[in-house]
Amino acid sequence: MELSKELLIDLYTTMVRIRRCDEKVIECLFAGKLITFYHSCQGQEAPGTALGRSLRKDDYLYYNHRGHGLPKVLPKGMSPKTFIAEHYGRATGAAKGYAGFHNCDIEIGIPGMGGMVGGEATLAAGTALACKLRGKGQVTANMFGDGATGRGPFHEAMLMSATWKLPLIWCVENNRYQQWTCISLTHPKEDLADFAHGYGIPSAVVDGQDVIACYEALQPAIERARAGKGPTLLEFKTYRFRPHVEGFPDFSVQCEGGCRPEFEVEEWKKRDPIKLMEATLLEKGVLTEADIERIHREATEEMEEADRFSADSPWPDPKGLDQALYAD
Amino acid sequence: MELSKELLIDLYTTMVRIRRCDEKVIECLFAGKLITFYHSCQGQEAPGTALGRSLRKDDYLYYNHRGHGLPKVLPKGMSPKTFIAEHYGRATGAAKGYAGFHNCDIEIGIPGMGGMVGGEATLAAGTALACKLRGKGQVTANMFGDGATGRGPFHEAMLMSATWKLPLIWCVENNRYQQWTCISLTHPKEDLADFAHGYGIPSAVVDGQDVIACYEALQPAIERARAGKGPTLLEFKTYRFRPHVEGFPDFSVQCEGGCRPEFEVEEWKKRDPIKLMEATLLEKGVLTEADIERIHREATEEMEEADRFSADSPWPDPKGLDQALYAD
Amino acid sequence: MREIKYMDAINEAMKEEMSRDETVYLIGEDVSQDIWGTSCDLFEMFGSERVRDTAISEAAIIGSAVGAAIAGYRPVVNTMFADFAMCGADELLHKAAKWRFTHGGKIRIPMVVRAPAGGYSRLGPEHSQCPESLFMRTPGLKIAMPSTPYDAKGLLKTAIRDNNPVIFLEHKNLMGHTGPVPEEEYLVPFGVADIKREGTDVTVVATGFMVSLAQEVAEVLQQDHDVSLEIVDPRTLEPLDLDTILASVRKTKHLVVVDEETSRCGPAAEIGMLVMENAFDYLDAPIKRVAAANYPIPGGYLEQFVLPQPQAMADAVAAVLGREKLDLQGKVVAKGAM
Amino acid sequence: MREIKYMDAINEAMKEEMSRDETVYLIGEDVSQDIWGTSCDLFEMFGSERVRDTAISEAAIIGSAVGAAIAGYRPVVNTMFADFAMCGADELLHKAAKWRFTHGGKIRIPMVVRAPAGGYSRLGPEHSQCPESLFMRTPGLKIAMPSTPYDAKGLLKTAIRDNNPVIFLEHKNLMGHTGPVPEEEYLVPFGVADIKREGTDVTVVATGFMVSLAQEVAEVLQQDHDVSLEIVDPRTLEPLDLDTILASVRKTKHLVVVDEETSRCGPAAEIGMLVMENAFDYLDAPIKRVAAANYPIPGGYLEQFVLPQPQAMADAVAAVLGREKLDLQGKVVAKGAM
Ligand SMILES: Cc1ncc(C[n+]2csc(CCOP(=O)(O)OP(=O)(O)O)c2C)c(N)n1
Ligand SMILES: Cc1ncc(C[n+]2csc(CCOP(=O)(O)OP(=O)(O)O)c2C)c(N)n1
Ligand SMILES: [Mg+2]
Ligand SMILES: [Mg+2]
Repeated sequence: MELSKELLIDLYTTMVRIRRCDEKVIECLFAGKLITFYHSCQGQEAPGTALGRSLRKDDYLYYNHRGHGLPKVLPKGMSPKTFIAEHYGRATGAAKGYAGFHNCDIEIGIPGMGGMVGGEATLAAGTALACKLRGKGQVTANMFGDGATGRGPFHEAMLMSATWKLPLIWCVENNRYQQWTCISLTHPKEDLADFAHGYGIPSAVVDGQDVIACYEALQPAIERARAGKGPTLLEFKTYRFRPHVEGFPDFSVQCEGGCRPEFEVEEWKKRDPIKLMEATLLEKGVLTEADIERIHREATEEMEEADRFSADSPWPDPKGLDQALYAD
Repeated sequence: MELSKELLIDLYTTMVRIRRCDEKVIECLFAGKLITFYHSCQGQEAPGTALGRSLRKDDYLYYNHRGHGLPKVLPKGMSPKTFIAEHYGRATGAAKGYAGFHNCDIEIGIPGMGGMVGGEATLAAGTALACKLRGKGQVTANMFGDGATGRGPFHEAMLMSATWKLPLIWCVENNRYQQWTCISLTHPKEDLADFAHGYGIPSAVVDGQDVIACYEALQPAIERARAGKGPTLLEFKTYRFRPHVEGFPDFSVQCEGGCRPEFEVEEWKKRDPIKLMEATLLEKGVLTEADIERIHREATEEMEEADRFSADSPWPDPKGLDQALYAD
Repeated sequence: MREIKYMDAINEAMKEEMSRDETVYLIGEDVSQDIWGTSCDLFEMFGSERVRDTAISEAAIIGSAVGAAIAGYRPVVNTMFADFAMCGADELLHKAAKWRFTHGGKIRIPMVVRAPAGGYSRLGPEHSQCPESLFMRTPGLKIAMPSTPYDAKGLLKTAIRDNNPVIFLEHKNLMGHTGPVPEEEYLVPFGVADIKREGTDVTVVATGFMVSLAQEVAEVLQQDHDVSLEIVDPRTLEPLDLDTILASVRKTKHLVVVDEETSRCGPAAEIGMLVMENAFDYLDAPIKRVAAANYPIPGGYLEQFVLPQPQAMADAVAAVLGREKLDLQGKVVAKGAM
Repeated sequence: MREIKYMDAINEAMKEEMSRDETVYLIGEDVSQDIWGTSCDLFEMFGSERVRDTAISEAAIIGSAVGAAIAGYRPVVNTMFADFAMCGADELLHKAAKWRFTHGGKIRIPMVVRAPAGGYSRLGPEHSQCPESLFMRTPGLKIAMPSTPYDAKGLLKTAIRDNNPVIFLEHKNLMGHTGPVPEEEYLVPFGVADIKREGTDVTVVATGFMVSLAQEVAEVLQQDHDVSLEIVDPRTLEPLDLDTILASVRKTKHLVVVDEETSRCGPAAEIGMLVMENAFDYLDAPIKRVAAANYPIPGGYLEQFVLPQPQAMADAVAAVLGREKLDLQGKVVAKGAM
């Protein structure tokens, strides 16, 4: 598969924007400006970018708590303004300030997030069913962490999607940790893609640091779904560069010296998805150092603007509570 | 594996007793003597018999609603008296008349049944954990229908058992139907044993009409569990000869002419586990026609006696409700 | 007016709404058949795309309904037994009930969960519940609880058209009850109580199967003891028509709340409390509740000692009126579906 | 007496009981660490066999605890957030609560589910609940809800020794609160309310975090308005010490029930109803409840409009006393854990 120059630049730029947005949110958090907490997605920009940029606007995308969806919803088209404003708890936020960290924009196929890890899987099956019934070639994707595969509803949803050949792309970002617990303590196998076997659906293990590899792995899965041939399970091997949640150290009494060995973190940081892509694009001559500098600068400015927008936005009005509770 | 003559006779006799007990319960039901309903297990005597006769008294066995556990609990040592008395709703019943169809005898390792299909799986994982922690070589078995594999908690429990190498034998009686819905409408694959792959545990598909095959398949799984090597998933292909629940025809508008095609039922009835074993034992010269006649007669008498016992037993006393609710 | 069965009224509502709106579909285990008799011809009429039999997977059934509703469909789930809904508790109580609110009201979740409820068939703790309080304590859900064929049809049609998740507690024991149902189309609005019987001495608030029991009890009390009960059926527990209840209490000065749900933290407690908060000075005696005793519902013979019985209703009426025992002499019996 | 933190009191109870009885083990996600700080040295002391980190699988965690309890162990589950327990609802509300009863009392299920509960940290509907009514409506469970380090330690030790499933609602916001806890071993019995403050004008029944808020409110009302509150903390909601509540109400003639749970069908409704049923004639005014408004708990800024606030308590006191507003002038603030 030969990706166009435009697409390569787009993937790279998107990842840079995600990184800058994530950094901005963390900066605001530590400045005491945000209403709740934050789970950084640094290091995990590639799979979501590849997914979000592969989907149509009228496709649906369910995300999880990592970056509060940032690496998926920004590529799908959500503006950093509404994303950051939600974290400020403002009425202009992606959940009108009702959530603080769940982000929703149904107009661009982002139905939102629940509070339970893995809880989106069954909803994704239903949304995929709606796509199928509607018959317009829409698909649904659900991207989640390795931890979510422990939950029963995920397996119920896999079964439903496989049986009914739903247009669904299951994407697991396996970063080897659920909070502070290593996957070796919770899962007997290395590859979560192996779960596909019981459901008789195709699967693949993908280098989650290589956005091109992610993109290439997604295309056949999405095509399969659009063609009515059913779901696929893709496993992206990836890693988070920062702690599970900002402000809490990544510590576990189970493991000597913290939950993740220093060398492991260092090894993975060498495979920063943005740096890897940068090197590829420079090598291919798709981008110059100057282009890169500009992309980073623009992303930084975009996030500063989003920050200002958020800080200037009003609080939600409690008079809206009833209308939020029940639709007319 | 060469099974001893005694064991062969025991397996055969046990299956006959199960069949007679099942028939007796149905007879009582239609005579209006029982307190609730009944899900006959005729045709499915072999897997439970092989399992129940393979376990130690201090092993644990979780069963499901099929025959309300009859083909598992009778081989494990429960008396038909308490089993039938429970169906009469009497104080002498296996749940003291509190349930009408759940049967419990913790002294012989039968913790009981819940009302949710597949709901025993997570309990079985915990009981297996207790076995492991206690370190006395006890194991836990859970036998359930194909329908139970649709439920998330089953998958959560599989994962737990595989990760912690729990002494657990997962036994699915795949009779191809959940209530009136054919497995082809609910599961993408023929073999439920394939679920084992995702959890990295051994599995096997077994002829569930051949009690010797069932027995032989169970031994390595039980040994593995006792040796601390972890769980196994065994799938027994079997069939129920009677409707899902007595009194309701096996009918589904989804399928022409009822939920199970006539010819399918007829084909399977040719493989009646009792008849198959009878032929084997006659051929091997282990039993004579006269032995067989005696075994059947004794089983019939045993169930008549159990029926009389049940009919003569008292109702439970409502004064016991508080004590049943909370233990001291 | 023609009389039809409660189950047939439900069937008619399903058929009319599925014909009217092709985004409506039915989903659940064996829903093409339905053990309670409400499906019969739906599969034939609408086929397997719109009458969807599933694996035993309540979480996926309910959760998928939420996901389809968000994407513009109007799923109707049938859980077979209300109890089984607990296997999709997170999906129902968190996702269905709260997803819209969590996202500031930016999406709609038009779905119905039909939950065949109720006891008296001696089926034990996990096949007999009438879990109203579970849903009442969960803002974001609406709750309909029809006591007659008329209400069943009209409320179900309203439920399917509602743009919010609705729990529809159809009572197993009422399935075979018959009652007048017009040929013409009609809807029963949510939040409008129905006075099922007018009376002067005691207000009895009752829902679902309890309404029919209360009506029989009222008949006997009137005939044998000259006591006049006013039976108020809220029909929906959320929204709740408190005004009609209060008006009746202001008239009779006495309140008994009858409910099949477990007493503790049940609808009877809530309704009793609301009346106290809003009409304390009108009450001539403390409110009495008649509900299931605080035990799981035992199977078999013992069930009768836990689920509310007709004589207990009469006893409560006697208590609020400060009268000696009002004996029904066994003239009213609570009968189950099996 | 020495003063220690609530979280350390919980830790001590765990350590003492795990040392005393080797059938006790701790299980849940990241329990070797515990985000609320109650675990610290447990893993070091007892190792991975007795401090068991699991996959994200609440159904398996809770269900396995039931199975292990039946087989003679005493599992202590920690759900991290009380909300997450709903992912194992069938396991908790059907299996743990009813399995013994269903089988005629032939088995015992000694297990504890520690459910860190409560809001005020603006974490939204699925990380803020205090789901007492869910458990109260489920006979078969016991429910402890400590409001002080002393109660936390004593109740947890009792919970672990109890032969029944106990829900232990440890409040996130209390984790850092300090209070006197004896060095010597002690137990706090279930079903014995504690009068946290004596008073004469109004009885305030409160649990968990609400106790500490009510105490602050009481202080201000005493100082600034000369109103005397008596604060009764039931400590366990099942069993419930109704006698102590009634005795206090008979004395003060006024009752406010303060509870963090959603108002509808909540503990405040149940306790209010029980008091009406048992002490109607002693009440000089209708009972008032202060509880969460009937919405999901919003995240962020809006949370304060849904969860009970100190001034609402003062308003309720004013209402039952028939007084004008009793203004706290913002002197009491409800602070979250984050
Ligand atoms: C049902 C449920 N259990 C536990 C949690 C608490 N929790 C939040 S994030 C998390 C770890 C998730 O791990 P994973 O799915 O691998 O995603 P990652 O954080 O690694 O990106 C946990 C346990 C939760 N939110 N929901
Ligand atoms: C959670 C749950 N959903 C649905 C039911 C209703 N139900 C009882 S038995 C049954 C079919 C079970 O099929 P299977 O597990 O294959 O066992 P079989 O009856 O074939 O032996 C169903 C759907 C239930 N008891 N629990
Ligand atoms: Mg992870
Ligand atoms: Mg089956």
